[in-house]
Amino acid sequence: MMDVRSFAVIATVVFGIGVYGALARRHAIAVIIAIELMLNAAVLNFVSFSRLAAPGSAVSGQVFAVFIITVAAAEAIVALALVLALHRALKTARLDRFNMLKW
Amino acid sequence: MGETLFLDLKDFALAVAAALLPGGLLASVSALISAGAVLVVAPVTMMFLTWVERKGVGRFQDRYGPNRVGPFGVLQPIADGIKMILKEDIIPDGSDRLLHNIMPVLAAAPVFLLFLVLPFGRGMVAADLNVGVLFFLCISSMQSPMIISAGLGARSKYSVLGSMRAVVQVLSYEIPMVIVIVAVVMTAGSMSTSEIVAAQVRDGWFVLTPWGAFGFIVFLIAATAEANRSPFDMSEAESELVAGFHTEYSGFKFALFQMAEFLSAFASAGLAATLFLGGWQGPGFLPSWAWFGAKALGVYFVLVWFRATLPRFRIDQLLALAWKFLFPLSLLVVVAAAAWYFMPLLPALVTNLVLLVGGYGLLSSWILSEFIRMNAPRAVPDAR
Amino acid sequence: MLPADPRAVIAIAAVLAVLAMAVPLVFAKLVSPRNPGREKQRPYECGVVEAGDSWKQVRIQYYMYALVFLVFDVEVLFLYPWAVAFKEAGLIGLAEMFVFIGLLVVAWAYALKHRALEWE
Amino acid sequence: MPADIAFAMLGVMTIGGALVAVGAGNLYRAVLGLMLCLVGMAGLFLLQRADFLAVAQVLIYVGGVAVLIVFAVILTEREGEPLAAAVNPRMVPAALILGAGLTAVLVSVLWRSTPAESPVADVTARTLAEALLNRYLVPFEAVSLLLLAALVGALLIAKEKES
Amino acid sequence: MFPGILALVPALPFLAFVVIGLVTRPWRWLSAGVAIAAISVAFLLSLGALSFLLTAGAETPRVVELTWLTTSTLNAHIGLRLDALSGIMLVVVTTVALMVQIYSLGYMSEEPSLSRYYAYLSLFCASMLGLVLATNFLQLYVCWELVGVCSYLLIGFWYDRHAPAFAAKKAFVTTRFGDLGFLIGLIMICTAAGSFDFVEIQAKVAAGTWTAGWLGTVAVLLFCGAAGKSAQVPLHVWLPDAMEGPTPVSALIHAATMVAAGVYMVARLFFLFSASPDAMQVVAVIGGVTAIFAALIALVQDDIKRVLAYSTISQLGYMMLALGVGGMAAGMFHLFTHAFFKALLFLGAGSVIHATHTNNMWEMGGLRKKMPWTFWTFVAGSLALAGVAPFAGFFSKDAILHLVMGKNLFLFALAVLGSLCTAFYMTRVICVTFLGEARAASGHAHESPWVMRVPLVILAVLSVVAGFWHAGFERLVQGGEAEAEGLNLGFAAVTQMVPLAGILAGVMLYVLKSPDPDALAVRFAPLYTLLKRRFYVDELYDWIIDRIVLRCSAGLAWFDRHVVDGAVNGVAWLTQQTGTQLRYVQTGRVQHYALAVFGGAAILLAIAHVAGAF
Repeated sequence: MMDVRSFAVIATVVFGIGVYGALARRHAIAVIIAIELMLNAAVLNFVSFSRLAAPGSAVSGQVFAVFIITVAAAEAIVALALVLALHRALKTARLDRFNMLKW
Repeated sequence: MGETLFLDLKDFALAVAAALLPGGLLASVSALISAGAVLVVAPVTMMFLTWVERKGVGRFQDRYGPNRVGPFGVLQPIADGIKMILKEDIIPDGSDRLLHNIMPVLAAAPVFLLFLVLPFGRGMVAADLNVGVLFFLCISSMQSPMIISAGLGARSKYSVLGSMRAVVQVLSYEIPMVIVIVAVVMTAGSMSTSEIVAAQVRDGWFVLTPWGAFGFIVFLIAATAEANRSPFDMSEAESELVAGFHTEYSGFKFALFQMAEFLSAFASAGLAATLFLGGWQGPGFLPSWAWFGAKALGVYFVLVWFRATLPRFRIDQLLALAWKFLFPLSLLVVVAAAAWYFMPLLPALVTNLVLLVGGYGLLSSWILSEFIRMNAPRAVPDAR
Repeated sequence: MLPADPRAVIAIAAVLAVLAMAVPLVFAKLVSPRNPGREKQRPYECGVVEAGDSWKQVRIQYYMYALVFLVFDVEVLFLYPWAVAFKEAGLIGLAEMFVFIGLLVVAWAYALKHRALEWE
Repeated sequence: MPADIAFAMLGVMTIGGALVAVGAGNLYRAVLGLMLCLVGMAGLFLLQRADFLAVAQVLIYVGGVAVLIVFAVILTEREGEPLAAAVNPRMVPAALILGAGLTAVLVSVLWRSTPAESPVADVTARTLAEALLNRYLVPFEAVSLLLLAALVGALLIAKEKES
Repeated sequence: MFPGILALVPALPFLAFVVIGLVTRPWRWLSAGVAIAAISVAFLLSLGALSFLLTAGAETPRVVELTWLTTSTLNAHIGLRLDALSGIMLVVVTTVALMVQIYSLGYMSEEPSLSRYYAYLSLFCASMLGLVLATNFLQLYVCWELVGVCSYLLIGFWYDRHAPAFAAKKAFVTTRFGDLGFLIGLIMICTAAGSFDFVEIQAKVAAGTWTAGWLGTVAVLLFCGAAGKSAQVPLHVWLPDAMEGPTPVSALIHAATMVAAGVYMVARLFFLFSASPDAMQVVAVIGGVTAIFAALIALVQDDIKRVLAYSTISQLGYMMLALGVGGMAAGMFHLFTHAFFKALLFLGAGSVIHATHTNNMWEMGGLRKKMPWTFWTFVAGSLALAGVAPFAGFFSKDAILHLVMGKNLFLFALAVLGSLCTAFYMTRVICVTFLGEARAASGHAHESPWVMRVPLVILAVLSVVAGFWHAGFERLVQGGEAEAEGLNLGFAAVTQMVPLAGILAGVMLYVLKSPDPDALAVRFAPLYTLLKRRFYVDELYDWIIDRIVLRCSAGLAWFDRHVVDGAVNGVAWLTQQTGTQLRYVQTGRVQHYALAVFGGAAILLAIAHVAGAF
């Protein structure tokens, strides 16, 4: 039961949930949480599939996973800073208020 | 003499289990025993610690400390425990009931996992992970979101402010601690605690090396701050912050937070002993686990000593100390450790002294000037 | 006596720890008296009547600290594998690390200069 | 057998945490859900003998990102704005279809594939270090640069402009 | 020896043109001198060439060739071909050119840009001589066009005035129509033959490589060019208007040489025409019709030069008729004689105009006593033209009539009627301008200076003498087998009646006025106006242009503006519209963009799934 496919399935489900969250949630930070979920699903996929890799290169799967974690952290930092700045400017954190780029 | 006491106990228990249960489960049974042993030892030590703490602080302040309940007040902790259980659990209205109930459990539970990686004695480590030290750090870093969520559970702005300040303090002191541990891992060559101790058995205690000494000092300061204790416990002592984030928790929930605090402090003390004081390594007349106990208690006593003597830091002084003093110093410790390894003894000694003493001098003078600047009379900052 | 698999120990310890906390809590809830009163329910204001639940605009400073912590936390995470392989990596590894730490120090200096770490 | 139980528990924990993270109206509960999901993921990594990653995941995500998110939520919480209006009703159907659709297709594909699993040596911190310092040196240095950039950017954006 | 020198004949006038153009432009008389010197040397050389031909025999054409342009498929040469035809034409062109240039000294004396005049004349002579000596189609065509250009320049010499400019344009455009046919024919024959050279093509035609029908079309196409240049019926409209140019020019170009180029071309390509009977038939019919048509119009013209112009068209019609019925020698002989007496008549008219400063005959009158030289030379020319016995015209016209009688009775009748009209309108001109009482313009008329009279006298002598050389001419042109049929005196006597009748009618009408011409004009009003308005040909062309050509171009313009431009603007409008519509996709909401991203990914996934990728 514990083979790669089941891990990949969990990752996909989490990814799907992340997609739903990113699209449906109204609050900016809820969307950021959803994006973190998606990134994490990717990390899980990397780790579970790195076991299938050729003997020598199993490590690159995990290296990539570490890099994704760092990128996700950096992304979270900047995204939240943006949300705070927008909040200070527009007095709200609701995504549908951020439509300054409207046609 | 009692060297392998606990190991023999475990084998005995295993033998009994093997007889009773089918073969397949043996591995998980042994895991169960190790985990169970740790989870039993932890609360016992917690109670003993509260006694040591209160007696110690009492003695420092030239008073007796608890001595009514049992000889020398030894049963005082049990009394406290029972009191906590019987106290009413008040949940303020407007607070998030779900958060208010589960937060104490989530805050206290990880602390027990800290003890899994500490090597109590020769061969007596519950979970010998090869990323042991990092495991310890990640579990201790897991506490900060729990603290802030606990504070949010109470929905009162003081508890939230208190928890945020506590978290900021914990975060600020975590970086120097983590960097100093890097130095230890570098020299030991592995992250697993048992190998670190083995390395110290081979090359002598790290605290005796110049970088080790400074590392130990940094680690100690950071550990006290991590546990929100003594000079750094402003988050629950300041007048307007009342009891910090666990103001709104009463009854057993409060007990859980107290337990978490004491145990994490003791775990840090244990880690300090493992990393810098050679863990269970000691001359033969005492069993290895006894040595570990003695060292851990010794470090813990120092923490109590801090608590009894040092006055409380203000939040801005405290953070300035972390970011302007400890952080650079820990980097210097790492550099010194690297130099220590690469250079032969004498030049290594010289460079280490120059690096560390020089660094220490510079940083403390910088911090001094910062404090003077901060305390200079100016408009009272509002309490945001 | 075979040492138990550390991962199993952690798993079991985690479950046990949560139980060890939850069970007494539930027990305490059953045992402890329960008579909620208006006064007791009010969040404790050290005697002063609570001045409204409004949130004061909490300053951005808190976010700065968390932000800087996260950046250094990630950088230190990368320090650990190097530390483990410090002895094998030799001087080249050290040089690579110095570059890494150098950039880390630059980040720290920037944060300091822009008074992100100042409590005010 | 015990591993399967652990896998099931962790699986439930992860997916449950994800659902809470996305579904919860109250953002604080959402962050808790996220933490639960992340810890579950760490558990899954441990199951796959990827210790360093599990520890890294917890250390950075739970210890750092979650705290950051909570701080951001506190800082942006406003009196008037009820958190309850969490979901944008117009987007829900589309999001549901997309999320569920993507998952369904991918899962069906995964289910039909039969990857051959080869026993692979454990990736310890040492092998990871060796890879990082030799083969992946450039990304390794780039990470530090990335974080510097992120720090500078975030500070500039978040800092109140002293006008 | 001979061919090399021959190259000088066309080269000298060309050299004169260059020298006048670049060097002696500011000095009028110097330029005139250079031009006349060049043409006189050329004249002497031509005489030498002719005598060489007469002595050494003209059977084998001497050819000198210079490769001008070689491409992978064709190689073009510039060459000189001396045989009977070119020999005669050389003499004709150079003599008339010399006479005209000498005459111009007097006629154009007050003209400020005299050097420009002489430059054009020299260029014309050079190109005409080049055309005559051409060995291949390419050189023929190049010179053909050069001659056209020179005629344009000379007709429009007084370019500041509207009439000459318009006439020059009209001449050029009309001849272009003809040249179009000529070019197409040229291309067809040359590509088919794979070479420009007459000799090769002649050999191929003789070898019968092409069908008569195909050759017929080529011949007719080539004849279009000739018709254009020699002002045959459909394309004759430009010649009467070309009279706007200075009279010496008319004399040289529109009487003797250029217009004869068409006839010479047909003669040079006679092997081609004779190969297809229906082509010959076309040439003959066109020639005949032109003859009678132009003659009728000439009856009622008032302007002395226009009468002569229509007379030229009519005589050219005769030459084409002669060639059409196969009499290459007769046609060429008529061209030979016609060049002299028509040049004489034009120069005579020129001196009359020079004296009276008007073109209209009815303003002149009674010039007999005032300008005796001009009068007598003019009478000699007219008699030659009418074909009265001893004069040159009689021999050449009689030969033609004799030939046509044998071939086609209807055309013979036309020819006879034509010669009757010729005689009548010439006597009309003489009576109106010279006899009778002096009218307004001839008050202060006086005889023209000797420099104009000398050429008149020389040409008069030639008009009289040229006729007698007809046998030698025929032997030269036909080569060897001279018809030796000589002059059929009986037939000649009969045909002599026609011109005499014409002259008699002319004298009765205009001297004795027994049936008063004006009364006649009134009685036959419709016929008279029809002739006066030149059969409304110009009006017909205008109508064609206005109704058909402009109407189609208007349609095409509409099509271009609406359909072509419409399409282009349509595309621009389309892009602009899609742009504005697509703008609304940018809602500014990040989640809409995320929806698009994931939607796209899902679609791609679905496609890949359907396509069986996994």
